[in-house]
Amino acid sequence: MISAVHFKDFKALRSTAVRLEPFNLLIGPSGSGKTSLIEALLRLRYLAGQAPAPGPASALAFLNGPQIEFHFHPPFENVRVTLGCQADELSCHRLRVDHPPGLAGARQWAELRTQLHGIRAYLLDHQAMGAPVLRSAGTELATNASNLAAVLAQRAQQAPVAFAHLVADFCRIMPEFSGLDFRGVGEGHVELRAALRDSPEHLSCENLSQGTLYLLAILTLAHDPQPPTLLCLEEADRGVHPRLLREVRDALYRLSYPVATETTRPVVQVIATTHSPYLLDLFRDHPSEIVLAHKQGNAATFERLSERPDILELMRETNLGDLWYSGILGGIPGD
Amino acid sequence: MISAVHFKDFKALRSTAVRLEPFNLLIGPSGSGKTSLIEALLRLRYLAGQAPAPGPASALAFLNGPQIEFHFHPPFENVRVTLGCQADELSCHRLRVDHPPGLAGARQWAELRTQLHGIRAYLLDHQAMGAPVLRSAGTELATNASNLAAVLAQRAQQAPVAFAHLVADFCRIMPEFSGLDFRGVGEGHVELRAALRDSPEHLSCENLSQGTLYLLAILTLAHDPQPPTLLCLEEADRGVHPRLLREVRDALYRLSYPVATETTRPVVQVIATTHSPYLLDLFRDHPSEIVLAHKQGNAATFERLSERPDILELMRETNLGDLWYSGILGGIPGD
Amino acid sequence: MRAPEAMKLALLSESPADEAAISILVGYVLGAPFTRVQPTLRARGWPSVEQVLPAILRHLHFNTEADGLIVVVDSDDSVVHTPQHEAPAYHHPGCRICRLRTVFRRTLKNLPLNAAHPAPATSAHPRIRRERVLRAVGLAVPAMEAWYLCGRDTSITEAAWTQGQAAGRVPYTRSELKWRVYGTERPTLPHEIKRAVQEVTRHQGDLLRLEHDFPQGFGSLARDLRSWRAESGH
Amino acid sequence: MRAPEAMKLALLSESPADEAAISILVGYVLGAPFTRVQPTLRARGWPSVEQVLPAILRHLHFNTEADGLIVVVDSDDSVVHTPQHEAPAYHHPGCRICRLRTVFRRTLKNLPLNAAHPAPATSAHPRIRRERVLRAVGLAVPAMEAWYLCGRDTSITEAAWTQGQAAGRVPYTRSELKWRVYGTERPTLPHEIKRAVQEVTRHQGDLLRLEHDFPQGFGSLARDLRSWRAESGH
Repeated sequence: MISAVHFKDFKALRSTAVRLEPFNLLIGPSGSGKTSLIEALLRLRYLAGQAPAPGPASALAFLNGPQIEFHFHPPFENVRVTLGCQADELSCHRLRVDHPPGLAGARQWAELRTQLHGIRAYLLDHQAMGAPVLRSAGTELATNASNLAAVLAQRAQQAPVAFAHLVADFCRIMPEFSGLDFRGVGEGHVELRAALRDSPEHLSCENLSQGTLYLLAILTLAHDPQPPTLLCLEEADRGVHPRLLREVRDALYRLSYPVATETTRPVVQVIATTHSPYLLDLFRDHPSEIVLAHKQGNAATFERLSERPDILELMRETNLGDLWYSGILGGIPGD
Repeated sequence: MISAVHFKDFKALRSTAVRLEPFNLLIGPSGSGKTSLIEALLRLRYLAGQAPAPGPASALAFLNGPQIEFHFHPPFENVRVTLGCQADELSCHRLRVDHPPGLAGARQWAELRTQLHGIRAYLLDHQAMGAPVLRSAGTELATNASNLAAVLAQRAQQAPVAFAHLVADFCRIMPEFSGLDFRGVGEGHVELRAALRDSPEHLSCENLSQGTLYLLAILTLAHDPQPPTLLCLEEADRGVHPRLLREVRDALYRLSYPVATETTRPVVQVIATTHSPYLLDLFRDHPSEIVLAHKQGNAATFERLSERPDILELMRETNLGDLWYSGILGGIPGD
Repeated sequence: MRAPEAMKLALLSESPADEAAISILVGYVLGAPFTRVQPTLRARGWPSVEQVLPAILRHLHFNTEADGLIVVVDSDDSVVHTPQHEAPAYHHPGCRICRLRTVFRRTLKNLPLNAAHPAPATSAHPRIRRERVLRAVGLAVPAMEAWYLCGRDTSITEAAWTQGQAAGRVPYTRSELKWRVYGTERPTLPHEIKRAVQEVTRHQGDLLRLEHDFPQGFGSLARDLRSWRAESGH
Repeated sequence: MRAPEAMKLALLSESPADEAAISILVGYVLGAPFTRVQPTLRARGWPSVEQVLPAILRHLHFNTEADGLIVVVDSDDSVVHTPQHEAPAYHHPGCRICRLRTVFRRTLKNLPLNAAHPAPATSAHPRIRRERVLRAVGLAVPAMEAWYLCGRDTSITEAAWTQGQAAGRVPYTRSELKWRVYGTERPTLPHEIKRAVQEVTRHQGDLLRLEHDFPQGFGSLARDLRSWRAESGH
């Protein structure tokens, strides 16, 4: 959906741009703009949802402060959306839309707005996932996945095939379990439970280990029958054993490259962040999917790993994670 | 303080024991008992705080279900505390204390109880840390560090030297900052801000990057003038760039080995968990500080890395993290 | 007379999919069932294979009953093993087979031989019936997917690859091989395993083709494994 | 006549503390100020040094103006370099200096020489005044802390260590050295840097002692660096 984002004076992102692929893994030190990119996308979603669709002529006299410009993939390649604010404002709250003239242009923007409404960002929190939750809270996974039990309970009823795929995937990765089920608890709440394979026991959600919950939440996103249009996942490796990072990668690829899993699902653009060199390793075959966030002093810039002409040579005898750690790729804290 | 914990039928910990050092790093797959150990310690704290101190003769007829037995370092080496419950109970709520007879024994237990009251466990959450917080909430860092701003504001006033050390450490590790300050916000709330070095700007807490907040919370624990007696930190590497993991290690060592930092502070026993091979690497010189949690089917056991007689040989030409990943140390998910 | 015990083998690879395929091929070469030593060995990628191998060999030697260790890696863009590399004392620093063999040789040389007549087993010291952990090293040129396509596409061979390397224009890329095998460059692990098993199972009972098309990378592996049969009397 | 430009050097080590100490010692040997190429290079530990070195050399060669790369690693329990290792074409597989030199040689051999009269600089192609990145390799036996104690404790020398190794009883452990230098086995990074700088600064103006007590590990480094002065005309 989004082909590129250009930043001017937005927090540490003074003057930089990032081209976006279907899948993007962001790495870099603290304060290098990884989270700022995600914030910008959420702001875009919010403002695009608020604004009445302006005609091409309505381009309001634009502000002098921070600006973030969004470019889009076909069929929206002729639409530009710019967020802006005055230098002393805390967050952008102006939106400028440039689209082709006439009814066709207006229709394009209307359609794009619908898509922008589907942007979602997640930062999973296993503590939030552990508790029973109101059954009615299950329409869409919350930002921290706190309503995981309700979402899965609803999916089990309304999309049993998608749910069955999720359960099969979960039990394959965590072979100690043989299934998931749900138990009603006081006042319309629902609790998620996992059945142990070699025992009649069930583990309630609060007794599931952290790693199990993180994986379950990621699979819930990956098998969503009505996924977002663009999904951001911060700290994608959170709580996951290094040997299971491949499963995290696969689950996210499932969203960006649906053909890979032989299903007919819409493409979801994914932006994930990580600090794990072992997760980074797994993108060796696709350096174009890695975005390095560099920081010089208080200013940050983005660079796509594939923009380095020598990257294939550099990777010859070294893991990508160790190469990053060595410093020659950038994306490391300053001294 | 605690020298060993023995488990019988407690969740996945069917029959295993773990000896505890001043510092302990736990690694292992999901469901291998890392979090169960921390839960057991928190339960010990709670029940030791509740129970009236029983005399040695009061040993109640003990239960047949799960049991967790705690052993202690001198001067409490003759005290044993056992948690127990019936097989169908969800968590342990019986406490048995065996201590030497007479007044001296009772005094020992009373003193130990005070120490057990100082057990704390943390799982940091940068989202919780970002918001302004009630200034009066600052006595002790909350489990997820949500009251970070209040704790630091109070420390700046009541323990200015300790606060100055913390700030110096923070600005050394994150050289883009030159200091911390506080701003009162509506209705008795306080907001933490960090001053940028090369700019008159301040970043408010909600604008600090995730990694910066995690590091700040860890430094807040490490420089606590009145630290816990035992501190558990789950996912110690959370949000931290691999090149800064050494700082996380140093901060935690500061608690367990106060001499290392030339201060006169009480020893804090530390139990940290991680999935980061790069953090593990940093304990190469101290294999006795690593505890591997192994999982076979639904049963889990603990093993200290130094109990492997060949560990020094195995580490000769390999990073500890890659050795763990290879599988020969155990502590990996089953197939 | 009792049937001989199944051999106990360990396998080091970069992914569970490679492992599944190699395990099947090893069974075909040995012509006999074997058991796998636990836990599963894994390396982060080629550079780590070489790095962890000494520790793995030491571990297998002292702490397990493993009779042999099988290591198969992708060649990627590295130098492909040739018959010239087999000359005594020859070692090509760019060839991964040469490098792995060197690590085996150096590491095993420094480990004590087990007695020919082992002591009875105790729980601490498993009964070990071999003197040394046996070696089997293979090289997938340029990647395991080339082996999976063997018999389907005659243009995919070690010779085609090495000639391409020499000419400075490789005949196919790793990505292309992945497309051919998986229908995508980003297969999920189960899909990768399923396809790997499907394809290598075609070679059951007849490894000639694979050995003909991949004489060095697969051939070395097969020759190492066959030498075990002789040594172990299986 | 303009004063010659300061050399531009890159330094690969395992920690910022090592880096601080080595940087000072390099200045003493060169007898001239130099500038450091950014960003800071770092390896995860010995096994990674060898692994990332080719990529680092390539990067320095093509993308930076670095005149030379300095690599210093701890020997730990590995074989210590000896004058015998200096024989032409000799390579001891257990010696980290031999191994690092081999990586330098192999990697640099495969990189094109820069023209003797470099083209004017552009932003994409920095003006590069050297043909190849120069090599300086050192080995701290058994760890940097031994260098820090040089001149304070005459029993801590390369010879004492290698004799101990040969006899199967090393004269001191890494932990003991750490205790001696830092007063703890678990120094914080600032404390480690402070002590490292304090100790190596003692050698200012007189490196003879360090070179005498650590003739291979430090001596190799110093000899490499002195050869640069000759080559670069500084």
